[in-house]
Amino acid sequence: MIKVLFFASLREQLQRDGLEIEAAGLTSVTQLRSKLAEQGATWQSALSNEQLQVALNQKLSTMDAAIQDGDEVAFFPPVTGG
Amino acid sequence: MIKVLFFASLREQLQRDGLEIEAAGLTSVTQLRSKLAEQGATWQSALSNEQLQVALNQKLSTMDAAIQDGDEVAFFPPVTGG
Amino acid sequence: MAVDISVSVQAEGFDPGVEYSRLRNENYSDGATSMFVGNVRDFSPTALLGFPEASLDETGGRQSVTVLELEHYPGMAESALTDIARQAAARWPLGRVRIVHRYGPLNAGEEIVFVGATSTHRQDSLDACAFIMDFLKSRAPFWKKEVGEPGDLGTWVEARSSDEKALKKW
Amino acid sequence: MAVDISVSVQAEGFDPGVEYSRLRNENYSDGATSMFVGNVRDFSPTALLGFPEASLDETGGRQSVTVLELEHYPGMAESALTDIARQAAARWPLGRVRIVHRYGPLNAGEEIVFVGATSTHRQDSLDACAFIMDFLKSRAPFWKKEVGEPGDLGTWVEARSSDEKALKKW
Repeated sequence: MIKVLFFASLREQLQRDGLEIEAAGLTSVTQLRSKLAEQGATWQSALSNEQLQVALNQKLSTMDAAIQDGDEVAFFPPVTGG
Repeated sequence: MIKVLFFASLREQLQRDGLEIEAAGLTSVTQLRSKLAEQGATWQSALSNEQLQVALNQKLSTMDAAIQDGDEVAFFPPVTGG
Repeated sequence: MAVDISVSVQAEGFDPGVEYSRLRNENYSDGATSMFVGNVRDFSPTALLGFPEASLDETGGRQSVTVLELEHYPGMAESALTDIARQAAARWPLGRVRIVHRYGPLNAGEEIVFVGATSTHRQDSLDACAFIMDFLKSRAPFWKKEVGEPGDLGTWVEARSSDEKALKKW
Repeated sequence: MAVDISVSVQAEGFDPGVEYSRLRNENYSDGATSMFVGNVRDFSPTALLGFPEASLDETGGRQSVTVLELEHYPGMAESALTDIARQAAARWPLGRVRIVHRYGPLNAGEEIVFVGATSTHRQDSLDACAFIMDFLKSRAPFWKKEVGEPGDLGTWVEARSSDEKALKKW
Protein backbone atom coordinates (compact mmCIF):
# COMPACT_ATOMS: atom_id res chain seq x y z
CA MET A 1 0.00 0.00 0.00
CA ILE A 2 0.98 3.63 -0.56
CA LYS A 3 -0.12 6.14 2.06
CA VAL A 4 -1.30 9.38 0.41
CA LEU A 5 -1.77 12.65 2.31
CA PHE A 6 -3.34 15.98 1.32
CA PHE A 7 -2.80 19.32 3.04
CA ALA A 8 -4.27 22.80 3.20
CA SER A 9 -6.42 23.94 0.25
CA LEU A 10 -5.93 20.58 -1.49
CA ARG A 11 -7.25 18.78 1.58
CA GLU A 12 -10.29 21.08 1.59
CA GLN A 13 -10.94 20.64 -2.15
CA LEU A 14 -10.80 16.85 -1.86
CA GLN A 15 -12.60 16.92 1.49
CA ARG A 16 -10.22 14.37 2.92
CA ASP A 17 -6.79 14.37 4.47
CA GLY A 18 -5.58 11.17 2.92
CA LEU A 19 -6.14 7.64 1.74
CA GLU A 20 -4.33 4.37 1.13
CA ILE A 21 -3.92 2.93 -2.32
CA GLU A 22 -2.57 -0.36 -3.71
CA ALA A 23 1.04 0.06 -4.81
CA ALA A 24 0.62 -2.41 -7.68
CA GLY A 25 1.35 -0.76 -11.03
CA LEU A 26 2.35 2.58 -9.49
CA THR A 27 6.07 3.16 -10.00
CA SER A 28 6.27 6.97 -9.94
CA VAL A 29 4.55 9.91 -8.27
CA THR A 30 3.23 10.94 -11.70
CA GLN A 31 1.47 7.56 -12.10
CA LEU A 32 0.00 7.90 -8.63
CA ARG A 33 -1.22 11.40 -9.41
CA SER A 34 -2.87 10.23 -12.66
CA LYS A 35 -4.49 7.30 -10.90
CA LEU A 36 -5.95 9.59 -8.21
CA ALA A 37 -7.19 12.06 -10.83
CA GLU A 38 -9.34 9.30 -12.35
CA GLN A 39 -11.63 9.48 -9.34
CA GLY A 40 -13.70 12.37 -10.73
CA ALA A 41 -13.77 15.97 -11.84
CA THR A 42 -12.87 17.40 -8.43
CA TRP A 43 -9.80 15.14 -8.23
CA GLN A 44 -8.87 15.88 -11.83
CA SER A 45 -9.06 19.61 -11.21
CA ALA A 46 -7.36 19.68 -7.81
CA LEU A 47 -4.46 17.45 -8.89
CA SER A 48 -3.84 19.23 -12.19
CA ASN A 49 -2.73 22.38 -10.39
CA GLU A 50 0.72 23.19 -11.78
CA GLN A 51 1.84 24.60 -8.45
CA LEU A 52 1.18 21.29 -6.69
CA GLN A 53 4.11 20.13 -4.58
CA VAL A 54 4.93 16.63 -3.44
CA ALA A 55 6.79 15.10 -0.53
CA LEU A 56 8.00 11.50 -0.65
CA ASN A 57 8.50 9.93 2.77
CA GLN A 58 8.42 13.38 4.34
CA LYS A 59 11.01 14.94 2.07
CA LEU A 60 10.27 17.42 -0.71
CA SER A 61 10.41 15.50 -3.98
CA THR A 62 9.48 15.74 -7.64
CA MET A 63 6.66 14.25 -9.71
CA ASP A 64 9.05 11.93 -11.58
CA ALA A 65 10.33 10.34 -8.35
CA ALA A 66 10.03 6.54 -8.13
CA ILE A 67 7.71 5.12 -5.49
CA GLN A 68 7.24 1.70 -3.99
CA ASP A 69 5.08 -0.25 -1.60
CA GLY A 70 5.13 1.29 1.89
CA ASP A 71 5.93 4.84 0.78
CA GLU A 72 4.20 7.92 2.12
CA VAL A 73 3.35 10.49 -0.56
CA ALA A 74 1.96 13.90 0.34
CA PHE A 75 0.49 16.44 -2.08
CA PHE A 76 0.05 20.08 -1.12
CA PRO A 77 0.01 23.66 -2.42
CA PRO A 78 3.12 25.87 -2.07
CA VAL A 79 3.97 26.29 1.59
CA THR A 80 3.31 29.59 3.40
CA GLY A 81 4.69 29.24 6.91
CA GLY A 82 7.00 31.48 8.88
CA MET B 1 37.84 78.43 25.86
CA ILE B 2 37.88 75.10 24.04
CA LYS B 3 37.01 72.03 26.04
CA VAL B 4 39.25 69.10 25.10
CA LEU B 5 38.49 65.48 26.02
CA PHE B 6 40.58 62.29 25.79
CA PHE B 7 39.25 58.74 25.85
CA ALA B 8 40.47 55.17 26.29
CA SER B 9 44.18 54.47 25.62
CA LEU B 10 44.78 58.13 24.78
CA ARG B 11 43.35 59.16 28.17
CA GLU B 12 45.66 56.64 29.85
CA GLN B 13 48.74 57.76 27.91
CA LEU B 14 48.11 61.40 28.79
CA GLN B 15 46.99 60.49 32.29
CA ARG B 16 44.10 62.91 32.10
CA ASP B 17 40.59 62.89 30.69
CA GLY B 18 40.59 66.45 29.41
CA LEU B 19 41.55 70.08 29.79
CA GLU B 20 40.44 73.55 28.77
CA ILE B 21 42.52 75.71 26.47
CA GLU B 22 42.29 79.33 25.27
CA ALA B 23 40.60 79.47 21.88
CA ALA B 24 42.72 82.45 20.76
CA GLY B 25 44.74 81.58 17.68
CA LEU B 26 43.23 78.10 17.27
CA THR B 27 41.05 77.99 14.17
CA SER B 28 41.19 74.27 13.30
CA VAL B 29 41.43 70.89 15.00
CA THR B 30 44.89 70.48 13.43
CA GLN B 31 46.09 73.66 15.11
CA LEU B 32 44.68 72.52 18.43
CA ARG B 33 46.40 69.15 18.04
CA SER B 34 49.78 70.80 17.29
CA LYS B 35 49.38 73.15 20.24
CA LEU B 36 48.66 70.24 22.58
CA ALA B 37 51.62 68.26 21.19
CA GLU B 38 53.97 71.05 22.29
CA GLN B 39 53.43 70.05 25.92
CA GLY B 40 56.10 67.33 25.89
CA ALA B 41 57.26 64.05 24.43
CA THR B 42 54.29 62.04 25.77
CA TRP B 43 51.83 64.46 24.18
CA GLN B 44 53.82 64.58 20.95
CA SER B 45 53.82 60.80 20.73
CA ALA B 46 50.21 60.18 21.77
CA LEU B 47 48.77 62.85 19.45
CA SER B 48 50.84 61.84 16.43
CA ASN B 49 49.04 58.50 16.18
CA GLU B 50 47.72 58.32 12.63
CA GLN B 51 44.68 56.38 13.78
CA LEU B 52 43.59 59.17 16.10
CA GLN B 53 39.95 60.15 15.67
CA VAL B 54 38.28 63.40 16.57
CA ALA B 55 34.76 64.47 17.50
CA LEU B 56 33.72 68.11 17.32
CA ASN B 57 30.80 69.00 19.59
CA GLN B 58 30.02 65.28 19.98
CA LYS B 59 29.97 64.47 16.28
CA LEU B 60 32.69 62.56 14.42
CA SER B 61 34.74 65.11 12.54
CA THR B 62 38.03 65.54 10.70
CA MET B 63 41.34 67.15 11.62
CA ASP B 64 40.84 70.02 9.17
CA ALA B 65 37.51 71.02 10.75
CA ALA B 66 37.25 74.64 11.88
CA ILE B 67 36.84 75.28 15.61
CA GLN B 68 35.82 78.27 17.67
CA ASP B 69 35.46 79.48 21.23
CA GLY B 70 33.05 77.28 23.19
CA ASP B 71 33.59 74.12 21.15
CA GLU B 72 34.09 70.67 22.64
CA VAL B 73 36.80 68.65 20.91
CA ALA B 74 37.42 65.00 21.79
CA PHE B 75 40.39 62.89 20.68
CA PHE B 76 40.32 59.11 20.88
CA PRO B 77 41.56 55.88 19.29
CA PRO B 78 39.34 53.95 16.85
CA VAL B 79 36.15 52.86 18.61
CA THR B 80 35.63 49.21 19.61
CA GLY B 81 32.11 48.98 21.06
CA GLY B 82 29.32 46.57 20.24
CA MET C 1 32.56 21.06 17.64
CA ALA C 2 29.07 19.85 16.83
CA VAL C 3 26.43 22.52 16.44
CA ASP C 4 23.67 22.36 19.02
CA ILE C 5 20.43 22.30 16.99
CA SER C 6 17.02 22.36 18.65
CA VAL C 7 13.67 22.39 16.82
CA SER C 8 10.15 22.52 18.22
CA VAL C 9 6.87 22.39 16.30
CA GLN C 10 4.14 23.13 18.78
CA ALA C 11 0.63 24.48 19.33
CA GLU C 12 1.58 26.29 22.55
CA GLY C 13 2.97 29.78 22.60
CA PHE C 14 6.63 30.47 23.28
CA ASP C 15 8.53 33.21 25.05
CA PRO C 16 11.35 34.79 23.00
CA GLY C 17 13.04 35.79 26.27
CA VAL C 18 13.16 32.13 27.35
CA GLU C 19 14.40 31.11 23.89
CA TYR C 20 17.17 33.72 24.19
CA SER C 21 18.18 32.29 27.58
CA ARG C 22 18.32 28.83 26.06
CA LEU C 23 20.71 30.07 23.36
CA ARG C 24 22.92 31.78 25.95
CA ASN C 25 22.87 29.41 28.93
CA GLU C 26 26.48 28.37 29.68
CA ASN C 27 27.45 29.63 26.25
CA TYR C 28 30.58 31.75 26.82
CA SER C 29 32.25 31.16 23.49
CA ASP C 30 29.75 32.85 21.14
CA GLY C 31 29.67 36.62 21.45
CA ALA C 32 26.91 37.03 18.86
CA THR C 33 23.25 36.03 19.11
CA SER C 34 20.78 36.88 16.34
CA MET C 35 17.08 36.22 16.53
CA PHE C 36 14.06 36.60 14.31
CA VAL C 37 10.45 36.46 15.51
CA GLY C 38 7.44 36.40 13.19
CA ASN C 39 4.11 37.59 14.59
CA VAL C 40 0.53 37.55 13.32
CA ARG C 41 -0.37 40.94 11.86
CA ASP C 42 -3.82 42.42 12.32
CA PHE C 43 -4.49 42.90 8.62
CA SER C 44 -4.07 40.93 5.45
CA PRO C 45 -0.52 40.99 4.05
CA THR C 46 -1.99 41.36 0.57
CA ALA C 47 -2.63 44.98 1.55
CA LEU C 48 1.12 45.42 1.54
CA LEU C 49 1.74 43.78 -1.82
CA GLY C 50 0.38 46.54 -3.98
CA PHE C 51 -3.19 45.26 -4.04
CA PRO C 52 -4.77 47.37 -1.31
CA GLU C 53 -8.20 47.07 -2.94
CA ALA C 54 -8.13 43.31 -2.36
CA SER C 55 -8.15 43.79 1.35
CA LEU C 56 -10.47 46.74 1.71
CA ASP C 57 -13.65 45.78 3.51
CA GLU C 58 -17.07 47.29 2.76
CA THR C 59 -16.36 50.29 4.96
CA GLY C 60 -13.16 51.00 3.01
CA GLY C 61 -10.96 49.93 5.90
CA ARG C 62 -8.33 47.27 5.84
CA GLN C 63 -9.70 43.76 6.10
CA SER C 64 -8.71 42.69 9.58
CA VAL C 65 -7.42 39.22 10.34
CA THR C 66 -8.60 38.13 13.74
CA VAL C 67 -7.28 34.59 13.54
CA LEU C 68 -4.55 32.94 11.52
CA GLU C 69 -4.87 29.18 11.21
CA LEU C 70 -1.63 27.34 10.69
CA GLU C 71 -1.75 23.84 9.27
CA HIS C 72 1.37 21.68 9.23
CA TYR C 73 2.56 18.27 8.13
CA PRO C 74 3.46 16.53 11.41
CA GLY C 75 6.79 14.74 11.27
CA MET C 76 7.91 16.36 8.05
CA ALA C 77 7.65 19.84 9.62
CA GLU C 78 10.19 18.92 12.31
CA SER C 79 12.55 17.15 9.91
CA ALA C 80 12.38 19.95 7.32
CA LEU C 81 13.25 22.56 9.97
CA THR C 82 16.08 20.41 11.33
CA ASP C 83 17.42 19.95 7.82
CA ILE C 84 17.37 23.71 7.19
CA ALA C 85 19.18 24.33 10.50
CA ARG C 86 21.83 21.76 9.50
CA GLN C 87 22.30 23.47 6.14
CA ALA C 88 22.86 26.78 7.94
CA ALA C 89 25.33 25.13 10.32
CA ALA C 90 27.24 23.76 7.32
CA ARG C 91 27.59 27.25 5.84
CA TRP C 92 28.45 29.32 8.90
CA PRO C 93 30.37 28.55 12.11
CA LEU C 94 27.41 28.49 14.48
CA GLY C 95 27.30 27.46 18.12
CA ARG C 96 23.59 26.93 18.71
CA VAL C 97 20.54 27.06 16.48
CA ARG C 98 16.98 27.13 17.75
CA ILE C 99 13.79 27.06 15.66
CA VAL C 100 10.27 27.11 17.10
CA HIS C 101 7.24 27.06 14.79
CA ARG C 102 3.66 27.04 15.98
CA TYR C 103 0.56 25.53 14.41
CA GLY C 104 -3.11 25.83 15.10
CA PRO C 105 -5.20 28.99 15.54
CA LEU C 106 -3.21 32.14 16.36
CA ASN C 107 -4.55 35.56 17.27
CA ALA C 108 -3.29 38.90 15.98
CA GLY C 109 -0.03 39.85 17.67
CA GLU C 110 0.86 36.27 18.67
CA GLU C 111 4.23 34.75 17.89
CA ILE C 112 4.32 32.31 14.95
CA VAL C 113 7.99 31.52 14.55
CA PHE C 114 11.30 31.98 16.37
CA VAL C 115 14.71 31.53 14.76
CA GLY C 116 17.88 32.10 16.77
CA ALA C 117 21.54 31.44 16.03
CA THR C 118 24.73 32.08 17.99
CA SER C 119 28.19 32.52 16.53
CA THR C 120 31.52 34.13 17.22
CA HIS C 121 30.80 36.65 14.45
CA ARG C 122 27.76 38.85 14.23
CA GLN C 123 27.26 38.69 10.47
CA ASP C 124 27.39 34.88 10.48
CA SER C 125 24.59 34.69 13.06
CA LEU C 126 22.51 37.31 11.23
CA ASP C 127 23.01 35.59 7.86
CA ALA C 128 22.10 32.23 9.40
CA CYS C 129 18.78 33.67 10.66
CA ALA C 130 18.02 35.19 7.26
CA PHE C 131 18.93 31.93 5.50
CA ILE C 132 16.81 29.81 7.83
CA MET C 133 13.79 32.10 7.48
CA ASP C 134 14.13 32.17 3.68
CA PHE C 135 14.23 28.38 3.42
CA LEU C 136 11.58 27.90 6.08
CA LYS C 137 9.20 30.16 4.10
CA SER C 138 9.58 28.12 0.92
CA ARG C 139 10.52 24.63 2.07
CA ALA C 140 8.89 23.84 5.43
CA PRO C 141 5.40 22.29 5.27
CA PHE C 142 3.24 24.93 6.94
CA TRP C 143 0.20 26.64 5.43
CA LYS C 144 -1.52 29.80 6.64
CA LYS C 145 -5.20 30.56 6.43
CA GLU C 146 -6.60 33.96 7.35
CA VAL C 147 -9.95 33.94 9.12
CA GLY C 148 -11.59 37.33 9.57
CA GLU C 149 -14.78 36.57 11.46
CA PRO C 150 -16.05 33.60 13.47
CA GLY C 151 -17.77 31.22 11.05
CA ASP C 152 -15.81 32.60 8.10
CA LEU C 153 -14.38 29.73 6.03
CA GLY C 154 -11.16 31.67 5.70
CA THR C 155 -8.74 32.35 2.88
CA TRP C 156 -5.55 30.40 2.27
CA VAL C 157 -2.55 32.68 2.05
CA GLU C 158 -1.01 32.54 -1.43
CA ALA C 159 2.68 31.73 -1.68
CA ARG C 160 4.66 34.81 -2.71
CA SER C 161 7.05 34.70 -5.62
CA SER C 162 9.30 37.05 -3.60
CA ASP C 163 9.78 34.24 -1.09
CA GLU C 164 10.93 31.81 -3.78
CA LYS C 165 13.16 34.53 -5.22
CA ALA C 166 14.73 35.13 -1.79
CA LEU C 167 16.31 31.65 -1.99
CA LYS C 168 18.32 32.59 -5.06
CA LYS C 169 20.71 34.79 -3.13
CA TRP C 170 22.06 31.85 -1.08
CA MET D 1 4.35 57.19 10.07
CA ALA D 2 7.26 58.23 12.25
CA VAL D 3 9.61 55.48 13.32
CA ASP D 4 9.69 54.85 17.05
CA ILE D 5 13.38 55.04 18.02
CA SER D 6 14.58 54.35 21.54
CA VAL D 7 18.21 54.38 22.69
CA SER D 8 19.68 53.67 26.12
CA VAL D 9 23.31 53.90 27.21
CA GLN D 10 23.52 52.43 30.67
CA ALA D 11 25.68 50.70 33.25
CA GLU D 12 22.88 48.36 34.35
CA GLY D 13 22.18 45.06 32.69
CA PHE D 14 19.21 44.57 30.38
CA ASP D 15 16.86 41.70 29.64
CA PRO D 16 16.51 40.83 25.94
CA GLY D 17 13.08 39.35 26.72
CA VAL D 18 11.92 42.69 28.10
CA GLU D 19 13.42 44.49 25.12
CA TYR D 20 11.51 42.14 22.80
CA SER D 21 8.27 42.93 24.66
CA ARG D 22 8.94 46.64 24.26
CA LEU D 23 9.32 46.20 20.48
CA ARG D 24 6.07 44.20 20.30
CA ASN D 25 3.79 45.88 22.83
CA GLU D 26 0.64 47.05 20.96
CA ASN D 27 2.54 46.60 17.70
CA TYR D 28 0.13 44.71 15.43
CA SER D 29 1.30 46.10 12.12
CA ASP D 30 4.85 44.73 11.98
CA GLY D 31 5.03 40.98 11.43
CA ALA D 32 8.83 40.87 11.61
CA THR D 33 11.11 41.48 14.60
CA SER D 34 14.87 41.01 14.32
CA MET D 35 17.25 41.27 17.22
CA PHE D 36 20.95 41.09 17.81
CA VAL D 37 22.60 40.68 21.22
CA GLY D 38 26.34 40.95 21.83
CA ASN D 39 27.78 39.20 24.90
CA VAL D 40 31.17 39.17 26.60
CA ARG D 41 33.15 36.10 25.58
CA ASP D 42 35.35 34.27 28.04
CA PHE D 43 38.49 34.48 25.95
CA SER D 44 40.28 37.07 23.91
CA PRO D 45 38.79 37.58 20.42
CA THR D 46 42.34 37.76 19.03
CA ALA D 47 42.38 33.98 19.43
CA LEU D 48 39.77 33.89 16.67
CA LEU D 49 41.55 36.18 14.27
CA GLY D 50 44.26 33.80 13.21
CA PHE D 51 46.72 34.74 15.95
CA PRO D 52 46.07 31.99 18.49
CA GLU D 53 49.58 32.30 19.89
CA ALA D 54 48.84 35.86 21.00
CA SER D 55 46.24 34.65 23.42
CA LEU D 56 47.84 31.49 24.73
CA ASP D 57 48.72 31.78 28.39
CA GLU D 58 51.79 30.16 29.98
CA THR D 59 49.94 26.87 30.39
CA GLY D 60 49.15 26.86 26.67
CA GLY D 61 45.46 27.55 27.30
CA ARG D 62 43.44 30.40 25.94
CA GLN D 63 43.96 33.63 27.79
CA SER D 64 40.73 34.09 29.65
CA VAL D 65 38.99 37.43 29.95
CA THR D 66 37.26 37.70 33.29
CA VAL D 67 36.19 41.33 32.94
CA LEU D 68 35.60 43.58 29.98
CA GLU D 69 35.69 47.29 30.78
CA LEU D 70 33.67 49.47 28.49
CA GLU D 71 34.47 53.16 28.35
CA HIS D 72 32.15 55.56 26.55
CA TYR D 73 31.79 59.24 25.67
CA PRO D 74 28.69 60.33 27.59
CA GLY D 75 26.31 62.39 25.49
CA MET D 76 27.96 61.57 22.19
CA ALA D 77 27.32 57.84 22.70
CA GLU D 78 23.56 58.42 22.89
CA SER D 79 23.47 60.84 19.97
CA ALA D 80 25.68 58.63 17.78
CA LEU D 81 23.41 55.61 18.36
CA THR D 82 20.28 57.69 17.73
CA ASP D 83 21.81 58.98 14.51
CA ILE D 84 22.63 55.43 13.35
CA ALA D 85 19.06 54.32 14.14
CA ARG D 86 17.70 57.26 12.12
CA GLN D 87 19.90 56.33 9.17
CA ALA D 88 18.54 52.78 9.30
CA ALA D 89 14.98 54.12 9.47
CA ALA D 90 15.66 56.24 6.39
CA ARG D 91 16.78 53.16 4.42
CA TRP D 92 14.18 50.60 5.41
CA PRO D 93 10.48 50.85 6.37
CA LEU D 94 10.86 50.15 10.09
CA GLY D 95 8.26 50.39 12.82
CA ARG D 96 10.36 50.45 15.96
CA VAL D 97 14.09 50.52 16.61
CA ARG D 98 15.65 49.89 19.99
CA ILE D 99 19.36 50.09 20.89
CA VAL D 100 20.79 49.44 24.35
CA HIS D 101 24.53 49.69 24.96
CA ARG D 102 26.17 49.16 28.32
CA TYR D 103 29.33 50.68 29.78
CA GLY D 104 31.43 49.91 32.84
CA PRO D 105 32.83 46.56 33.95
CA LEU D 106 31.13 43.50 32.42
CA ASN D 107 31.71 39.86 33.28
CA ALA D 108 32.05 36.97 30.83
CA GLY D 109 28.64 36.00 29.47
CA GLU D 110 27.01 39.35 30.23
CA GLU D 111 25.08 41.30 27.60
CA ILE D 112 26.92 44.29 26.08
CA VAL D 113 24.58 45.47 23.35
CA PHE D 114 21.02 44.94 22.11
CA VAL D 115 19.75 45.99 18.70
CA GLY D 116 16.17 45.33 17.67
CA ALA D 117 14.08 46.43 14.70
CA THR D 118 10.54 45.68 13.62
CA SER D 119 9.20 45.86 10.08
CA THR D 120 6.54 44.45 7.82
CA HIS D 121 9.23 42.50 5.95
CA ARG D 122 11.70 40.12 7.52
CA GLN D 123 14.71 41.03 5.40
CA ASP D 124 14.28 44.75 6.11
CA SER D 125 14.36 44.15 9.86
CA LEU D 126 17.36 41.81 9.58
CA ASP D 127 19.25 44.22 7.32
CA ALA D 128 18.49 47.09 9.70
CA CYS D 129 20.03 45.13 12.61
CA ALA D 130 23.12 44.29 10.56
CA PHE D 131 23.46 47.91 9.39
CA ILE D 132 23.08 49.31 12.92
CA MET D 133 25.64 46.87 14.35
CA ASP D 134 28.11 47.62 11.55
CA PHE D 135 27.90 51.38 12.09
CA LEU D 136 27.81 51.06 15.87
CA LYS D 137 31.06 49.06 15.77
CA SER D 138 32.91 51.72 13.79
CA ARG D 139 31.11 54.97 14.61
CA ALA D 140 29.79 54.90 18.18
CA PRO D 141 32.21 56.13 20.89
CA PHE D 142 32.75 53.02 23.01
CA TRP D 143 36.08 51.41 23.81
CA LYS D 144 36.69 47.92 25.20
CA LYS D 145 39.46 46.89 27.52
CA GLU D 146 40.07 43.25 28.44
CA VAL D 147 41.13 42.60 32.01
CA GLY D 148 42.27 39.05 32.79
CA GLU D 149 43.06 39.10 36.49
CA PRO D 150 42.26 41.47 39.34
CA GLY D 151 45.00 44.13 39.46
CA ASP D 152 45.84 43.57 35.79
CA LEU D 153 46.08 46.92 33.97
CA GLY D 154 44.23 45.40 31.06
CA THR D 155 44.61 45.53 27.29
CA TRP D 156 42.67 47.84 25.02
CA VAL D 157 40.93 45.95 22.25
CA GLU D 158 42.32 46.93 18.86
CA ALA D 159 39.89 48.11 16.21
CA ARG D 160 39.49 45.51 13.48
CA SER D 161 39.90 46.42 9.85
CA SER D 162 37.10 43.92 9.12
CA ASP D 163 34.72 46.19 11.03
CA GLU D 164 35.64 49.21 8.92
CA LYS D 165 35.33 47.06 5.80
CA ALA D 166 31.87 45.91 6.86
CA LEU D 167 30.60 49.47 6.31
CA LYS D 168 31.47 49.36 2.62
CA LYS D 169 28.61 47.04 1.77
CA TRP D 170 25.97 49.62 2.77
